[in-house]
Amino acid sequence: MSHDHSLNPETMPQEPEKATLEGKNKFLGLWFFLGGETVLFASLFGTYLALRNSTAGGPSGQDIFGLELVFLMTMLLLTSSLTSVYAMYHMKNNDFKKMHLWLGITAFLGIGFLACEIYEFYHYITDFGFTFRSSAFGSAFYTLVGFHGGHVVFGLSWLIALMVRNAKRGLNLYNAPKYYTFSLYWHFIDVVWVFIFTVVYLMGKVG
Amino acid sequence: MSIAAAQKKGFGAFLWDYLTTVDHKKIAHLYLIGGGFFFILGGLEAMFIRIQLIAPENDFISAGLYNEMFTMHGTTMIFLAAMPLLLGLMNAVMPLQIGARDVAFPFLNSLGFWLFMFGGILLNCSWFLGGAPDSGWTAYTPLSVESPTHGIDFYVLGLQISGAGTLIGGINFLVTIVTMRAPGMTYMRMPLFSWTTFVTSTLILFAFPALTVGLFLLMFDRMFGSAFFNVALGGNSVIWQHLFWIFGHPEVYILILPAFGVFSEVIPTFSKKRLFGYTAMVFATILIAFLGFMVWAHHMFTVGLGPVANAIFAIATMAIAVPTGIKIFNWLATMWGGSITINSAMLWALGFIPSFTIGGMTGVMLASAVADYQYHDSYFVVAHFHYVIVGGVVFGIFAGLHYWWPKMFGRILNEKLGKIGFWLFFIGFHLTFFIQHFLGLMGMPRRYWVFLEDQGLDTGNFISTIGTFLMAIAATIFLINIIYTAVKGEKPAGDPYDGRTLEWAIPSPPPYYNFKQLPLVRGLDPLWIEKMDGKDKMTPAEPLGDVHMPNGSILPFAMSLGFFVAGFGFIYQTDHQAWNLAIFVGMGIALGSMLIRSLKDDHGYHISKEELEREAD
Amino acid sequence: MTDNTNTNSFQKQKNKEEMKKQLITFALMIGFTIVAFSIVATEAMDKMFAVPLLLILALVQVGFQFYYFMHMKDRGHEFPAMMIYGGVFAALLTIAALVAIVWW
Amino acid sequence: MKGWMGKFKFVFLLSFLAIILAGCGKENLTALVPKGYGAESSMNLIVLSTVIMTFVFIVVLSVYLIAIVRFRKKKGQENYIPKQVEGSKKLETIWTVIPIILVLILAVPTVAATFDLADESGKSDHINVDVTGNQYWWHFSYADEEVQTSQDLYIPTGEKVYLNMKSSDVIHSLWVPSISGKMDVNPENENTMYIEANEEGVYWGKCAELCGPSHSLMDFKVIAVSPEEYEQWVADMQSVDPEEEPQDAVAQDGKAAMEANNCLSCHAIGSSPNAVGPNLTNFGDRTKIVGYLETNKQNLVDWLLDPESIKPGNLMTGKYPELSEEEADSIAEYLLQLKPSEITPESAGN
Ligand code: HEA
Ligand code: HEA
Ligand SMILES: [Cu+2]
Repeated sequence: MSHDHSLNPETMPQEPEKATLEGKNKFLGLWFFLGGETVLFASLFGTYLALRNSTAGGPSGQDIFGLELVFLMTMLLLTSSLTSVYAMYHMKNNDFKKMHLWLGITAFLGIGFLACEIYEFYHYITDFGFTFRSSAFGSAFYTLVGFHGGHVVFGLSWLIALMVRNAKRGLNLYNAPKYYTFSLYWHFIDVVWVFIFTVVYLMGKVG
Repeated sequence: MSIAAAQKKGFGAFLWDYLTTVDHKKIAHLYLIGGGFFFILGGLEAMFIRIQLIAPENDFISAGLYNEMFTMHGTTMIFLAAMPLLLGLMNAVMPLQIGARDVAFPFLNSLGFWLFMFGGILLNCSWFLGGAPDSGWTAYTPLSVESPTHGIDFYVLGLQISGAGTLIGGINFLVTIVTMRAPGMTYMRMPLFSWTTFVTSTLILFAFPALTVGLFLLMFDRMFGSAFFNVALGGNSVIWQHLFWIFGHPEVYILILPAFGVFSEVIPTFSKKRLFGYTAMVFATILIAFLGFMVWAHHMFTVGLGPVANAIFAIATMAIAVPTGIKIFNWLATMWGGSITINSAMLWALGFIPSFTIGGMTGVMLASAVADYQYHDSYFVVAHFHYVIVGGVVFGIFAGLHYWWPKMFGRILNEKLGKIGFWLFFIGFHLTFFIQHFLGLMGMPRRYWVFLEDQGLDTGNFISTIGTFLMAIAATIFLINIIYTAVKGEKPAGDPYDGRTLEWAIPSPPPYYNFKQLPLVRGLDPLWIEKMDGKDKMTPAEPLGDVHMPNGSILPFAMSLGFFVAGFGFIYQTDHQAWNLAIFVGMGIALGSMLIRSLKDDHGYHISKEELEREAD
Repeated sequence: MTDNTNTNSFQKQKNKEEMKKQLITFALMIGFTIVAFSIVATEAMDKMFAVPLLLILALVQVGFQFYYFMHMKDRGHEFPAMMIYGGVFAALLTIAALVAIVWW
Repeated sequence: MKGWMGKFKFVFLLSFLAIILAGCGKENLTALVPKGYGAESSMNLIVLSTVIMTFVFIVVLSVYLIAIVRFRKKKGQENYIPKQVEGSKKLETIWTVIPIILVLILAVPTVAATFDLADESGKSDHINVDVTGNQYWWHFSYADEEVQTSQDLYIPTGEKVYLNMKSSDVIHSLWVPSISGKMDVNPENENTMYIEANEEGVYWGKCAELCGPSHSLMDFKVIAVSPEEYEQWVADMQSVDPEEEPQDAVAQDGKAAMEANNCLSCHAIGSSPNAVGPNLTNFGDRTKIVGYLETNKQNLVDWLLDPESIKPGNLMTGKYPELSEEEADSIAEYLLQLKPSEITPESAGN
């Protein structure tokens, strides 16, 4: 392969993210990492499920969870998943501007999600006195949801760094895999959230 | 960097070279040095243990120190000695075996090593800072939550950091094997050591996250007042046990499978026969890994999980005897009808077979739940796992080191010293651990600082301690051998053992780009096939061309250093707010390095065709 | 990298079709989410039925994410699929252990 | 289960006997000479599995030795290249199937025994003892009989005794090798295990789960006496009057000193369930004091003056004012006189 990694509409490979060996490696590496993350979150979910009734006299999930906010958060995150799909669509069509536009929207939605989550925690702590130390349930709840939130923060930082770095240089075979792996990671965060809203909030509300 | 730069340099440059290297062969050296250092440390701890137990009611070391001793012995040996030594062998050999120029992520490879190293150093700093962890390598809660010194905090952060390194290493190997095999190297032509590397990496990928979570929970309980294991607030200490063993049992197969891989290389080579039942060996490896995830509760038979769980896990555990048996018998069948050369590498492999079989068999005995009510937490268990770990893993490491030493360092280890060392170690090993089966059954629990007088345990313990000294002498002889070899060792040809796999097709030690031209693989044991066709070299699969190489980088070192510093911050912030500063500084260094890495493009460099042509073969 | 200008417009077309599928996927996911939330919000269902149903809805939705959004259905995703299923296998064991056996 | 295993057992009992005769193992401690139901149950499986493993090992070792001897490279064979055998369906099937069969032979009785030992159906018809594990001592409470004791557990022979076990701090594990296998004593829930001793005797019990620096000193005894003696012991224990003044002056001083130093805020004498520290009702009858030291006055005085040097990390250190030599001496005198029952470890033939 030549040293020139740049990409123009004429010579665009079908899958720019996997066109180079480095790209293919990154692609697989991230997928494998997600396999490990599955177990990581499973351990957290398992811990949460084991401790979800251990409220030690403090508030239970049924007492405090409010569905409206969670619904809003879910919509934000699901939509951000779609917008990152759009971004990848434009990457395949080699339309860098549109790709960045959709990624920008993704970041925006992600930040919205995060803001809601921070508000939610704040609300539990101040209005219900429900903290990380209240009970085993509290510890497990904040740890599980917090780990997810941490992943969102990390994903956002990654995305912003990528966008800032590449704003002026456009798409090429060197950075295409980076964008693509980010999108995979972002979808995975969404996957985890689907289980969180189901297992923690909805099942918590049902009792 | 060009080839000319690889000439003799000053010590500073040499050190800088190793600090920044991303070459898998040099990283392998680093792993071997790091792992070897911790092996000696763990071995010395073992000697303290055994000296304390040489006589009843001995007071060579105090009760608290004894607990620290075996905790650190177990932790060090498993996480900081055995695993890194195996990762070292994998790094040195696997890319060569599959005909690759490097691993998939050279940068991450280096990061993995430095994280391990700094994690290990962090853990061992506890010795000098108020006390090492003292709740066993299993750190069962709530004992570990209540442990008053910072020891457990060092345990948590040390393992967290080095565990991250291991995980990175695992993913790296997986991707390397998937994408970077030489042309013609199908999965079913891959040497068994590469196969076991692959399967082991999968185990790492799925097992370590459970430990990560467990360590986080423990850390939160100890440092931030959460209540996972606090019974008063509804916590449950058995969660820790599950998380630990969901990791812990696969971990023991993470240790043994690469050793199986080593034997699957050594035995065919020195029997001059291809591995008997190759396909079965591959599937047995996968089956062991698969079953390995479904048996963890055999460490918890006495926890009170109830008869249903105990029965299920007992049967699942016993099932592992079957694929392991397939392996043992295939090795025997490989030797059968062969032409066996017994040198020191082969001796370790031959010593392994009966020793490991005993250990595996006592494993199956342990799996019989009701019998385990007697064995559990007694010296019978200690005997079992040293038989599999020392008789399997440590023997495997020694076999691998003797076998690949010429490939890695360009010198052949001295045979005479090798053989003396083997026999001393072998005798010492059985002397130390065989008697422990009976000690356990005679009523000696493990993790006992003293055993009492007049309980019939004196002779057994005495013999056991004597054996340890033989092992220590043997280990020292091996160290002498290394030094002797470095000074006077004989320089090997590329293929000193009439080898069968690709690593023997290139010079010893290999040039930093490994293969000038990627070889064309025509079957299992590719080099052997070519030799049988009367050629002494692999057929190249590509014309000579430019070779792309990654640049070295100090960032992995810096990043790991950052986490190391932050680790201290986390540990001591419970004492004083000011330590939060260390967290910020450390994380700043680490995240800053990450940012530099992602913002600065690094395209590597190329060795030109002309330069390659100038190089002799 | 055999493809170049000739296949380009064809490729674009294909991408577009793919995108349409993604949109349908998205609509379904939103639909499932709304169903899930309404089950709980309206308390329309007994706990016995609600919980399994919620879990099934979540699983299908996650399947969509993996297979459509993350392209696991496409060629060249054999290893990703294998590793995700490996992870799911270990994950299920872990969850089963912590849910069922901790409180034995 | 027992019937068909009997044959194996006989042969192997002989070999184990040989080992025991060779001085391996202290009676009443070793698991190799089972004296109770649980230990026998385990022993059956230990013997069965040993038989299987011996068989496997002999096969492996024979093939191994023959291979090394027969196929070692001989002089003049330097260039000999053996036939490159790929494998053999037949052989590989054999060494897959035979281990499966062997494993099944072990698995079936294992499962049977597991369910047998977990059987709690007759629990309410038998003696129940609530066991509490503490750093580093054991408390035994006979709830129905309203008897409290620590360190020495009295049980009748030939009868199931259900132990309902819970920990007050970290995890412990109760193990009396010659009568029964072990079970963990957890802080968050109660574990139940039954033990049954076949013969009278004093059996050594140990803590088998790491619980801190003095884990290895957390010994206790199970004292199995005849059912009649057991009844007698219970009656004697029930009739203890904690207020009773001792006979001699020194002991009276000791009692007063204990009151003065608040010893009884942690320890109880009599049937009070207060068990922050070990119950002292029958202290004078204990086989050992603090778990492992010979019962004599000197040892007890040493303990009272400096417990830390005797059991590192114990929870009594620092909980009471420093005692003078005389105080310690008189307390020791008093405690060693607490012998409420005729039934002592000696009654169990010790
Ligand atoms: C390399 C490490 C390693 C390996 C390979 C193994 C292998 C096995 N282990 Fe071991 N084990 C440990 C390391 C290892 N173990 C450690 C470290 C602990 C203690 C941890 C702690 O508590 O600190 C432990 C503890 C442990 C326990 C818990 C004991 C207790 O705490 O009470 C059990 C119980 O079932 C067990 C079982 C087994 C079994 C069945 C195997 C099997 O994989 C063995 C299979 C092999 C064979 C059986 C031999 C070859 C087969 C044949 C020749 C075929 C024919 C054989 C038959 C039909 C039997 N192990
Ligand atoms: C890879 C794993 C591994 C290895 C290799 C070993 C190796 C050894 N181990 Fe152990 N061990 C464990 C893993 C391992 N161990 C674990 C996990 C535990 C459980 C811990 C716990 O309960 O939490 C344990 C526990 C354990 C115990 C039980 C402690 C107790 O329960 O109270 C004992 C006691 O005999 C013991 C002994 C030994 C001995 C004698 C060796 C020997 O084989 C060591 C031989 C090596 C040497 C002796 C090296 C000496 C080197 C030199 C002397 C070089 C000279 C130095 C210079 C020139 C500078 N180990
Ligand atoms: Cu295990």
